[in-house]
Amino acid sequence: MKENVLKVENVTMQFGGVVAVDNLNLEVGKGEIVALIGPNGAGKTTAFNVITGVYQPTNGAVWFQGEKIVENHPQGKMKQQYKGEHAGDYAQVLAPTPDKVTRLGMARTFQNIRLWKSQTVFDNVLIAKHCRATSNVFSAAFRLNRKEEAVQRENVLELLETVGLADVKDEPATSLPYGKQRRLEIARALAAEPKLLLLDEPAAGMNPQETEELTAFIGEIRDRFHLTVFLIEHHMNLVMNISDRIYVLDFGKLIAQGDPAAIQNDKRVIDAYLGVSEDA
Amino acid sequence: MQYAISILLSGVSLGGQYALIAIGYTMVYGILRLINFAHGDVFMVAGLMMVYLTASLPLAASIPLVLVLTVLLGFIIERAAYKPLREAPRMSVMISAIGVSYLLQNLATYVTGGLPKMYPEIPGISNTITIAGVPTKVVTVVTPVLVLVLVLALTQLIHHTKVGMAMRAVAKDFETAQLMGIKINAVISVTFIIGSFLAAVGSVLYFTNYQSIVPLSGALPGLRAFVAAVFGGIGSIPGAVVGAFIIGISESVIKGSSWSIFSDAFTFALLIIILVVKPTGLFGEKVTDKV
Amino acid sequence: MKKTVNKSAWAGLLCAAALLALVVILENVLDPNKNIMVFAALKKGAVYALVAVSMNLLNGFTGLFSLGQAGFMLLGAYTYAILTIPVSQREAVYYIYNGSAVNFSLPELFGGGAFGLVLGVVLALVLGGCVAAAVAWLIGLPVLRLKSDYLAIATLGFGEIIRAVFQWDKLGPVTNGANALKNFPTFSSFNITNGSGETVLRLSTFTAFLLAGICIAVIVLLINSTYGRAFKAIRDDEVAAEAMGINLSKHKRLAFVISSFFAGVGGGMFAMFANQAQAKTFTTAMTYEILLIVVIGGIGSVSGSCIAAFLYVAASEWWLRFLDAETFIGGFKVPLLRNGFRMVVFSVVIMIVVLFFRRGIMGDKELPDLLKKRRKEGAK
Amino acid sequence: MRKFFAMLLALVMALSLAACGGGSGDTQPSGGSGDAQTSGGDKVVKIGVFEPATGDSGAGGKQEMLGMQYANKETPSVVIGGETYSVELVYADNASDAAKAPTAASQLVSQDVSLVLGTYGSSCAIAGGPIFGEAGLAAIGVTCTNPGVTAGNDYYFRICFLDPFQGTVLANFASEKFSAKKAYLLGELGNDYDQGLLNYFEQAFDGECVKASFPTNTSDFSTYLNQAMAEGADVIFCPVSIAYSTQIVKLAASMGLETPILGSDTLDSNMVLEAAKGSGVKLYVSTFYQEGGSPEFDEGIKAWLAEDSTAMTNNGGNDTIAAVTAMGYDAYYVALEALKAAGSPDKAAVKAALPSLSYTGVSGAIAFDDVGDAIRDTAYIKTADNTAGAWTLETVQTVK
Repeated sequence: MKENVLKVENVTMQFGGVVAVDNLNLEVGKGEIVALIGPNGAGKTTAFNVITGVYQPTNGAVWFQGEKIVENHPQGKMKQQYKGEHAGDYAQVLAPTPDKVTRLGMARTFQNIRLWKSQTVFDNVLIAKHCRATSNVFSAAFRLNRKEEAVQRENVLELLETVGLADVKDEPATSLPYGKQRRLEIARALAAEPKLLLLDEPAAGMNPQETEELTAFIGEIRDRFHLTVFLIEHHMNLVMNISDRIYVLDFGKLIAQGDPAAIQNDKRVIDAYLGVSEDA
Repeated sequence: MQYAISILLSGVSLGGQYALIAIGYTMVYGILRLINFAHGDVFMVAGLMMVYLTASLPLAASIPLVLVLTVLLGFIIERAAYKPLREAPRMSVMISAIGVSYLLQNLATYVTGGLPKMYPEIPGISNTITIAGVPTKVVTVVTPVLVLVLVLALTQLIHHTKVGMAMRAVAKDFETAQLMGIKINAVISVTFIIGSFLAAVGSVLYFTNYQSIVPLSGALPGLRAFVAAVFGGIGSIPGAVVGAFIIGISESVIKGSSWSIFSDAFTFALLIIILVVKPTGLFGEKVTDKV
Repeated sequence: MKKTVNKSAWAGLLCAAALLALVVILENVLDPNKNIMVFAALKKGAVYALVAVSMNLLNGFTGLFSLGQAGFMLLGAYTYAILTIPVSQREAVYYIYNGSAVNFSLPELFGGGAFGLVLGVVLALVLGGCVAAAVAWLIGLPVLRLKSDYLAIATLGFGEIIRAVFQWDKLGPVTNGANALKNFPTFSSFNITNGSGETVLRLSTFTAFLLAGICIAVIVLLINSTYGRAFKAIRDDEVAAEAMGINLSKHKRLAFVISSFFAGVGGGMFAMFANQAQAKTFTTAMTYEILLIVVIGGIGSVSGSCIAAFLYVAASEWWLRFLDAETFIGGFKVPLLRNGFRMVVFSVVIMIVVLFFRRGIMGDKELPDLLKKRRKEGAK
Repeated sequence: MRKFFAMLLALVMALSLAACGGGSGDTQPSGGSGDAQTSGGDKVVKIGVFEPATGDSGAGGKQEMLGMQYANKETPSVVIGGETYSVELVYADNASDAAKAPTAASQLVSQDVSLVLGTYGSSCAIAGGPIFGEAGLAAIGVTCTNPGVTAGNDYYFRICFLDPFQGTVLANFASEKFSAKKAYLLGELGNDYDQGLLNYFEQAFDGECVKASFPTNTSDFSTYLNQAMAEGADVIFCPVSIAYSTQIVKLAASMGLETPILGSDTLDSNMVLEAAKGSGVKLYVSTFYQEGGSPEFDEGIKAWLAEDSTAMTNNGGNDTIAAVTAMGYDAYYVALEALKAAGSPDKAAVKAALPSLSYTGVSGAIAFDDVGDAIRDTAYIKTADNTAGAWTLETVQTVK
């Protein structure tokens, strides 16, 4: 395997008595497209939220580009309540806020599209550039950062052209059709100049044709921006088509991992999905 | 010693009166997530109505009439100023509440001509009695008892009736409750009716103690009662009552000390500390944001 | 693209200059006594416009519902007043405390005269803003973690606390306790007089407009900068903003501090308008007034706030005043008209706006947006 | 539609700017209550009434206006420079709010009044003062007792005594009458009137003072009164506005408080009297005028009050004459004197005539010193007769 970009190590996320993610271990290698799948409520989005700093895990650590960015161990009341493993392995508390994680080089999209509704397409992407801006508030207000601003605008325009949204750049973001909104959310994440792109159900609610387009699109941007992609998805076509490797979660636990072919034939995976009608 | 008792007495009675207002705040907030800024002014209007009604009617008729009219006022305010904004952002509703408060105050100024009005004496509770050597009004003793009775009745209503169940459901999850066929608007109206009723009762007790009413009379007790509601954990009725007594007594104690100018500042400082340390108040439920 | 931005910036500047020129001309051409209401309303409107825009920056553009504006205005007003009362007047102003603990006056430090006045006043206003900003920074540490209405009530509480502190007797030598601070330079101090004391050039309204205009321009620049965009992102979706690398606490604090800074400057200007500074003026009611202006103008619209500020001031204190007077038409006494009726009518108007014109005068659009659209439609 | 609305509003604004002069002249409030005797050809001289009709001081402001209105009814015209002018009172409500005072003052300036009377409540006077000063319009303070009103403002005069004087008078009275050694001082937080008086009282009082302040809009005074009792105060001094004083007195009455309550001119109101009626409260107030000082005036105004129900309501529903009403009455005549002396309704002439003016009104002789303050050395102290519900004169106190 190539050098890994993301490593999740013994992560357990427990809400009160409910264990949402149970001792999760996974790795995403540089340049890979890795999928995280599992039935509804398996803890996929929770895992994403732990990785991106939205939740602080109850126990475990997350490494990004060889650096430990998140770490925690059960504390306070949780000490008694804790049901997971490896409780004693971690001593440090590292809890970056999501914005910090993003600035480290990780950007995500959301399961339920979260665009900035009052902004235009262009501004949605431009705002994501803010985290890369170096100007302070004075130089920004008094336009001393003109150069930087101009470069940003140019980059955004380029980016919009790449993702095929340049023609609607001045439309309000919410006026776009659903598929384009998804695309815009990805473009916005790209504007934050990530190394690792996390996509939370990018094809949710899309028809087969849109899904196909999206599959091609993800591959395209991976190559163009030299990205690593980690995604959650229910559309098996998409997953099987583009993933290099797949992790399968059920009830918070990792039940299988491997390349698409292996996963497709894995007994546990089939069991986990049995009875759950997926539209794949 | 006498002094300490007198402070405690006035604190307890004040706390009881705040509690009656605070319940209105806390119930409305629990259901609509709205700080009903006009609630304190409804309380003031109830007092004014009493003044004007007793001028022409016997007391036995005017007290029930005041209760009914206040309830009606609360109901109308909700229908006119909050219901149209049900789908609007929370800020709009809050601003509407501020607007209603402004309107009620200005209306009161207009009607009274800006002159302070004297609350009528209510036989029985206006009389002076002596407790442990401290002269005080009967109302001081009646208040906490009445508050307890009303709160018990209210808890019974909320836990053992259909309306109460609907109210709890709406407070828990507005949308789902609606989907389950609960008539949201009816529930909200009931909430406002109960809140206004308690405010009216509170106003009778409060103004019997502090007899002069000006258009701004409701603002400060209203704000303090709201702080009490937050302090106790907004949405929780026992919380509001406990919070109100704590606020009432501490206010009374501070006013009796040499720091009296900071009595309001203290109330708010307490609020801020509570919000920062335990944002959900003493009895509030924890809410987590969903991403 | 770039060019049009420049062009509209120039157009805006030109409009502002024209407006200022108009104000100067009107103030000097019109009879100052007959039309004093116009200029009083304009001055107060300018001050309220600035404060409303500063509140809009927070409530409308960053989505933080704060009700502490009056408290920050108080800080600005007091700082301004304390720093600019002439030394010779201090004894009279602080008569209860036998003089002030602060024994200098900025305009005099700069050598008095017109130059000292301008520099001293501007510096005092800026310092007033800085004091407000510094306090906002401190308050923001605990309070900005709170959500929507909790934040509102906490900031409202802070306003009340600040007021109580400034009225505290023990601070009397600095704050003059409960007494008003007065005799400091006001807008009228900027009228130019000749040797015999006659006013030759009236610049008082111009000064108010210029100061408010500069501040509002800075706020607009900020709103249109990358930081302003980040604020709007926080308003629209906090979670998404954070996920896109916007540090929530830093940006919220930034917005809070900047808004408070301008509220402080606005407070100083309010003192200049009111000829005195007294803690009891800066009540919650004042915050509500400003909030209503923001709402009437449109949450998230700077030009809306400005227009609404002038309308609000003019309507509540000038146009509707006739409603307060008992009026006879012929022998017929017009019913309802008496003291207090003005405010009743006024609050009814406000309720109508809040309920039926929920988005206010401008919604979240700006004046140039509307003009542009009109032009576009015309072109079609 | 909304755009149209916005445009319309912008247009209205622009128009109002252009047509500014027109709007302000439209309002023609009549003097008094329906007694306008202005006949067509008469010349009119306007006197501005800068008083609060609403807000905390609304009650006091209204009583002060009553005096002016009655005087205006009594003497509706004045001969200035050989010509008869009818006098019109022009009102502007400053709402007891220093933030609204400047625009209210501007309103009067714009209506071309010859001089201004008022206001009840010193902070509004301080806020409005510079506006009058700038317009070259003289103002006569009727009952604003704060030294800051006239100090540093050449255009503000006043016909009442000042806070330092009043504070001293009451402190002396407390010592002399009750041999008080300990006083409990209660005032509204942030109200310069209250706090100023408390300070002067403290300075002049020979004994211990316990000071307390209550926040604005307080309606619960029981802790304060209890504190006063616990402290063993010999007197309670509470120079607070009418709204609060009625509550304090009412509460004291119901508590059966035996400690005497001292008040300033604000407490000299029949609403306070009403609150004390039938109780054992010992209430003493210092004031400008005591009923009976001028029987003719008393009778006249009582008859007027009986006739005019609005005026009666504004007086608190009975016909006890407040000192501020007498002061308002005197202020009106001082204004007429000033107009006569000036020989013209021109405001500059009126201003020039004021400093040397002297007039003897129902409240005593009035003349101005160089600051513009009234030269007075007498205050009336009266006490509430709680069975009759009337004020009786206790003593006349002078300070050198």
